[in-house]
Amino acid sequence: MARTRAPERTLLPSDEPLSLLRKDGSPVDDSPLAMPDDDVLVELYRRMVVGRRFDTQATSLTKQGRLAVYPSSHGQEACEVGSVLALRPTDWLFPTYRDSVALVTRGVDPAETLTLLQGGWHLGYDPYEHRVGPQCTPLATNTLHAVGFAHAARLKGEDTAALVLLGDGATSEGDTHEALNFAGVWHAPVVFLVQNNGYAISVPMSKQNAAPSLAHKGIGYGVPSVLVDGNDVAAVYAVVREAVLSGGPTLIEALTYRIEAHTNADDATRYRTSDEVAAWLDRDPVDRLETYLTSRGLLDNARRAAIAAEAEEFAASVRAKMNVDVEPSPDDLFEHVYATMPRHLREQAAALREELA
Amino acid sequence: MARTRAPERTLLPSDEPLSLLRKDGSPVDDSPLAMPDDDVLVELYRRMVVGRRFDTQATSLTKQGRLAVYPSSHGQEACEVGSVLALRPTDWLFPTYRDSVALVTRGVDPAETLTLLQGGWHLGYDPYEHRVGPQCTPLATNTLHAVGFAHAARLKGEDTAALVLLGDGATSEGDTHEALNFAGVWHAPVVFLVQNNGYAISVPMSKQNAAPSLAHKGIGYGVPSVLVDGNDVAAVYAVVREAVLSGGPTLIEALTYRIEAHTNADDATRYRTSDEVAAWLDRDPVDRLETYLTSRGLLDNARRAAIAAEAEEFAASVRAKMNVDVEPSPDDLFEHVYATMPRHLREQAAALREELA
Amino acid sequence: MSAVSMAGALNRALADSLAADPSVLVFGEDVGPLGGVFRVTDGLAARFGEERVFDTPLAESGIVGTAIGMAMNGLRPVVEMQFDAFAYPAFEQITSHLAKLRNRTRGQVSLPVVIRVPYGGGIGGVEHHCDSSEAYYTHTPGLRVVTPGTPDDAYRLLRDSIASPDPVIFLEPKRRYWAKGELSADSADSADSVAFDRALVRRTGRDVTLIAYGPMVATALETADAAAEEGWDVEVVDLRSLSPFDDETVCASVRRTGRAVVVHEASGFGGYGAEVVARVTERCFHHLHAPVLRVTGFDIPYPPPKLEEHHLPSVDRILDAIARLQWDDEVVGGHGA
Amino acid sequence: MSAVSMAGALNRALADSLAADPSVLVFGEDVGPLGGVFRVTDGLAARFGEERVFDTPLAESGIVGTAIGMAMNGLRPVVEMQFDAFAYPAFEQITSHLAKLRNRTRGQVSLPVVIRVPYGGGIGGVEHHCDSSEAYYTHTPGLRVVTPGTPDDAYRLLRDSIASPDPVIFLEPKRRYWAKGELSADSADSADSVAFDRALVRRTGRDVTLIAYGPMVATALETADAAAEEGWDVEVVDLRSLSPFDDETVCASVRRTGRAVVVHEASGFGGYGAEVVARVTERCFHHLHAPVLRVTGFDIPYPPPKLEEHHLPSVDRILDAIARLQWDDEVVGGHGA
Ligand SMILES: Cc1ncc(C[n+]2csc(CCOP(=O)(O)OP(=O)(O)O)c2C)c(N)n1
Ligand SMILES: Cc1ncc(C[n+]2csc(CCOP(=O)(O)OP(=O)(O)O)c2C)c(N)n1
Ligand SMILES: [Mg+2]
Ligand SMILES: [Mg+2]
Repeated sequence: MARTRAPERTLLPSDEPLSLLRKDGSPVDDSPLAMPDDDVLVELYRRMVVGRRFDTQATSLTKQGRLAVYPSSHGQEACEVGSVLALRPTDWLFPTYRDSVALVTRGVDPAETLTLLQGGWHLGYDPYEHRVGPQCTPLATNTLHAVGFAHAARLKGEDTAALVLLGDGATSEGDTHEALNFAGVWHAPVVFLVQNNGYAISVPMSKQNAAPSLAHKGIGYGVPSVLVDGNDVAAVYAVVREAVLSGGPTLIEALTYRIEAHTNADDATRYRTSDEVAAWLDRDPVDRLETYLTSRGLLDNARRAAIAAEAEEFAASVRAKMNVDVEPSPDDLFEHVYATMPRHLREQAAALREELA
Repeated sequence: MARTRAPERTLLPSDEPLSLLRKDGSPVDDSPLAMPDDDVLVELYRRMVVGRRFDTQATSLTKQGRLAVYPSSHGQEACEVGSVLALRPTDWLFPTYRDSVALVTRGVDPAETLTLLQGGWHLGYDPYEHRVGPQCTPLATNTLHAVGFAHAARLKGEDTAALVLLGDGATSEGDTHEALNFAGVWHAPVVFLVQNNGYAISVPMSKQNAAPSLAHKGIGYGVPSVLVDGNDVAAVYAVVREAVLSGGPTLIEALTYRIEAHTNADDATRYRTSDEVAAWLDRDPVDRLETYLTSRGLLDNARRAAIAAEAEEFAASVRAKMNVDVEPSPDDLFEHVYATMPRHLREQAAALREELA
Repeated sequence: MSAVSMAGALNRALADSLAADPSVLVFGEDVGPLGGVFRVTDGLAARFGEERVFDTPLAESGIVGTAIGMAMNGLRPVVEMQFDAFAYPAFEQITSHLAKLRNRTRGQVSLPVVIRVPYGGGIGGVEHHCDSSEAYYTHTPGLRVVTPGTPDDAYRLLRDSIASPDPVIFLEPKRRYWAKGELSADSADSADSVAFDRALVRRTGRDVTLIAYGPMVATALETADAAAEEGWDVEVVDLRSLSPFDDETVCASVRRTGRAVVVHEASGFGGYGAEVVARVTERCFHHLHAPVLRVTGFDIPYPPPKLEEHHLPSVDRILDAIARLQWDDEVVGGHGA
Repeated sequence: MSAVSMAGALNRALADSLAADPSVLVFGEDVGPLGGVFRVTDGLAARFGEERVFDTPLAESGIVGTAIGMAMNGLRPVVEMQFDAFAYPAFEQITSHLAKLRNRTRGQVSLPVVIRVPYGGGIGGVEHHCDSSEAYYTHTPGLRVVTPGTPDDAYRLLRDSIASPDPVIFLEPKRRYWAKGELSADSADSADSVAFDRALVRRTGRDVTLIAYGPMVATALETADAAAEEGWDVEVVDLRSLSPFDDETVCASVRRTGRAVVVHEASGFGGYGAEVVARVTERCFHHLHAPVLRVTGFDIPYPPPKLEEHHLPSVDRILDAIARLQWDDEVVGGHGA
């Protein structure tokens, strides 16, 4: 019965979400978090503006039939951008379907990012190029990949943390539990960032979980937990940065909201009110930082305009790339099922080629 | 962000395990728990003595080849007996392979209890007779059955709680997480009793979980949690009773130890020391209550002898029953795969009958 | 009676079962107020209340595991897995408990649970949204596996499934959700359990039997039309119940025609069609003029939208298979070494 | 070289792989200090250290999911599922990720993971400890599924599996763990990857081909001996690699003999044998004197210890199947309608 007890204090989240910037863009006085450096703040702003433009561009592409489907992260840019910029180059990102903005922020080519959603292949980028795991569709399954990856880095003597993104709904899956537990036992350098946007498609938090907060799960695994304002990019950056540098696991719940429907195929009016959306528009992460930067004199009109222009240019390049029809080759169907194509697949590939000849 | 927060106080376990009886059998002065009534205490003692005798008898039967395998609960009688006696007749028990003593305490015929382990069929008793779910082998899977069962009772307007037994190892499975979460969201009347006996076969707690205690998992689901001395039957009875009457879910971690190997087929010397076992023998749940009852004048030599005799008689009846060869009929193989035997199974049954003719 | 889509027929079956039997419950992810991502449960929560039609936490093992517990306690849960591949987290509960508890308890515990699984491809869905997972379930004794090919069957088979004392994996061919058809006169008011585990000859023909199910029934019927133009008189058998399998109806057809092709979307290797070939060959060997052929998906993971047409069995590919049924050999006979 | 049990051969293969390649890891439930419940990993933690051979929390999805992450990061995990049915909680990770990630990433991510699964019955095990789950894996493209029938193959196939860039489901026939055999001379020092996906003719014969794998290889050889006494000259093919399937070796044998029986412990319906029957029949139809028959477990959940002998394929039951291969028809020929 003589088990060492980790102090509860450090494992439980704060009562109120940590933050650095208030809703109105004014700084929080007594935050336990360190405000990021000025240049980081400007960079966070720039990436959020570009990210949001990319996101609205992607949504437009669904309407033109250039994308099969698109899950927007409009409203969640503080999480998408703040967490990714907090990573070191050697760290890895394990994203979900909703995290296209995180990907482009990490440097993945936008066309490669959208390959999955455009329908050309299941993945468009090389995970090793930018250290980004494949965007994951089956919920919560990427949490285990992140833990295994980070533990392997440890075993190999490498200083690599893994950041895994997941939603509030995904926390209910058994895999999330197993991943947190393995991370706790192995003390693996993994940051679990739960973007709690209030809904799993149509299902609200009240039907998803009865805990005081999702961050309260951490203590059950000996994993330190943080509750953060997910629309405050400075705070998200600060907590993820600290978690990445901690050398062990951290569970972060970021309270945020998706402004768009689940995907372009969803009808959000069936399960939420426009008042609710309006209230969250009022907490916009981009506006908030913009106000702060402006008040601090870090952002003038010229700089703002330059960033807006950069975002437009980026969107235009996305449009251009996505308007080129890249048709995947039927040969691809068989090429990578195994390292070397077995005989039965060679036969099937040949039959298809003959059919198409 | 205006979520109601359940007060952390009631969701977190106490720092030290709750108890009513000290290791030496003396009562704890300032326990927050209510000591069970005298007659309950004597009954707890009687059932533990009988249960232990049953358990050693079962282990002997493996040596004689009358049982295929037996997982002993020697040392865990306070959990097995205390929790089951805390149930009301309308409540249900969802046990595991290790909980044969809980079953006989609930009134299941010992021969029917041992059918699984004897190899005659997968289950020997009618679950509806004593309200005992099938003993469950795949770990943690019964937690979900218990939650569904209890929620169904609620929907049907019945006052039924479900007690599900599981081990420390089983808490690592995804199903345990999903069950706690469903129970939290549904506020289902389910008592999760984790018998933390320190090992999952050979794997110690240190490799299983890094939390301050397993009971610290509850808060992540909004499920009130209790840490209890699992070798103190009075305390186990008290906390389970309270949980059963609460009308909602409770997670209880009971700290205990299995004195025998995992099963008769296991070699426990490979992963633990005899010193460790000796230390736990010193915390024996039966001795502890015996000392207390004797000191209180609730147990004299005559009563003790009568109970010992009853236990011997019970063991003799188990031996007698298990020495009768009950051979299952090959027809049973096909009879209950579906409600009505489909044609292909009728054909297969006929073929087997012909073969055996 | 007016034409209804398969999704509409399923919705009606759920509503009628909920209305007829207070022990029926419907739950899963997004099946409540949203009405399911395919709208199959549309309006049910409003009509029957959130005690009977409700959203759960996002956890498939949890959904199936709690459904098992509820069924042990006398209810009849009808649960939805949002897409085929998202049923896999529940595989343990399905395989080791749902399928086996009746047998384990010698019939004392009955588990009338229906698991609805929208399955198969052809809708331009991304990875994990288009699996054909029937072989995993049909190999598991204790489960019934059923799949409708028409709105009328969707209605009848779902009502039968909900009424069944056995657990049923109810596979809904999602690419046919929007295709319309008539409901037969009697189906609106009663579940006709005769239909439940019988295959159906959807079109009679003398030359060759096409064996299909679920999404491929329509494709098989289309093929039969096309084949008629080439002079082949094709019989189409819709299996409906994949497990148990209706040997009688299928073998009677193949014995009549002497040739057969099995069609499914799932990968061929170890697919359900292998069982059909093996059974039919064992039982009809001396009636066969040619080996029973399979037209199936390739032995690859389900492809991305832009390539799925190459993977899926098409009318042309089925016609090709028919053409390979050794029509010239007929007079030769014998299978010399 | 002295005789070694299959468990011993597997232990040696793990040790040799660990010694040869620092990226190899062994982990799972009780595989560390205990050495596994079947002692297959005995002594490895002590020899290679607990960084390379270790116990994990009790969670199969966690074990496979973290193995995937480790493999993405360049390691070669060899994990154990304690018993067949306890691999089911990992089904999603196996089916949707382990099998598909190479394809998903167009070959950029390689997952050299081996999942060792003690499978099958015949050891008096209680429910959930005796499943034959090969059909679930063989139907999943992207996985290799391998099973040894002898200690020598156990050694060679496991070394090949660990060396393979593809994920491998390595099925260990637990009832044969203790049967001894010789290791071939070269197997102690090198993994011979030629063996990896080829079936092996274990005994030649002219009259009929017995197709077996894993636990049934020994039973098939025994049957061949018994059949010889009845005048049948039986050829025994040990598949070894269930997926990919070695059409060449198997079909060559069947074309020679004109008759075949497939044997496995798993339930017949939708079982692996169905694929073998279907393939062989498609490819050898005109060489067949009789339908390819199956001798398998019944279509029931695995029975309790006292009844398992009735369920498992026996020498007698295989002999019966051989007897039903229409020996009298031989001269008749033709499959008239
Ligand atoms: C295992 C699994 N089950 C179901 C789904 C279908 N599905 C896709 S997204 C989604 C909701 C996810 O909600 P959340 O985790 O909160 O993430 P969000 O979409 O809000 O970012 C569901 C149910 C899935 N992708 N994977
Ligand atoms: C899903 C699953 N995985 C693995 C096993 C094999 N197994 C049986 S008992 C056991 C250890 C269980 O430990 P714990 O939960 O602490 O219970 P205890 O045996 O100590 O009572 C294991 C790994 C199993 N029964 N089910
Ligand atoms: Mg969400
Ligand atoms: Mg334990």
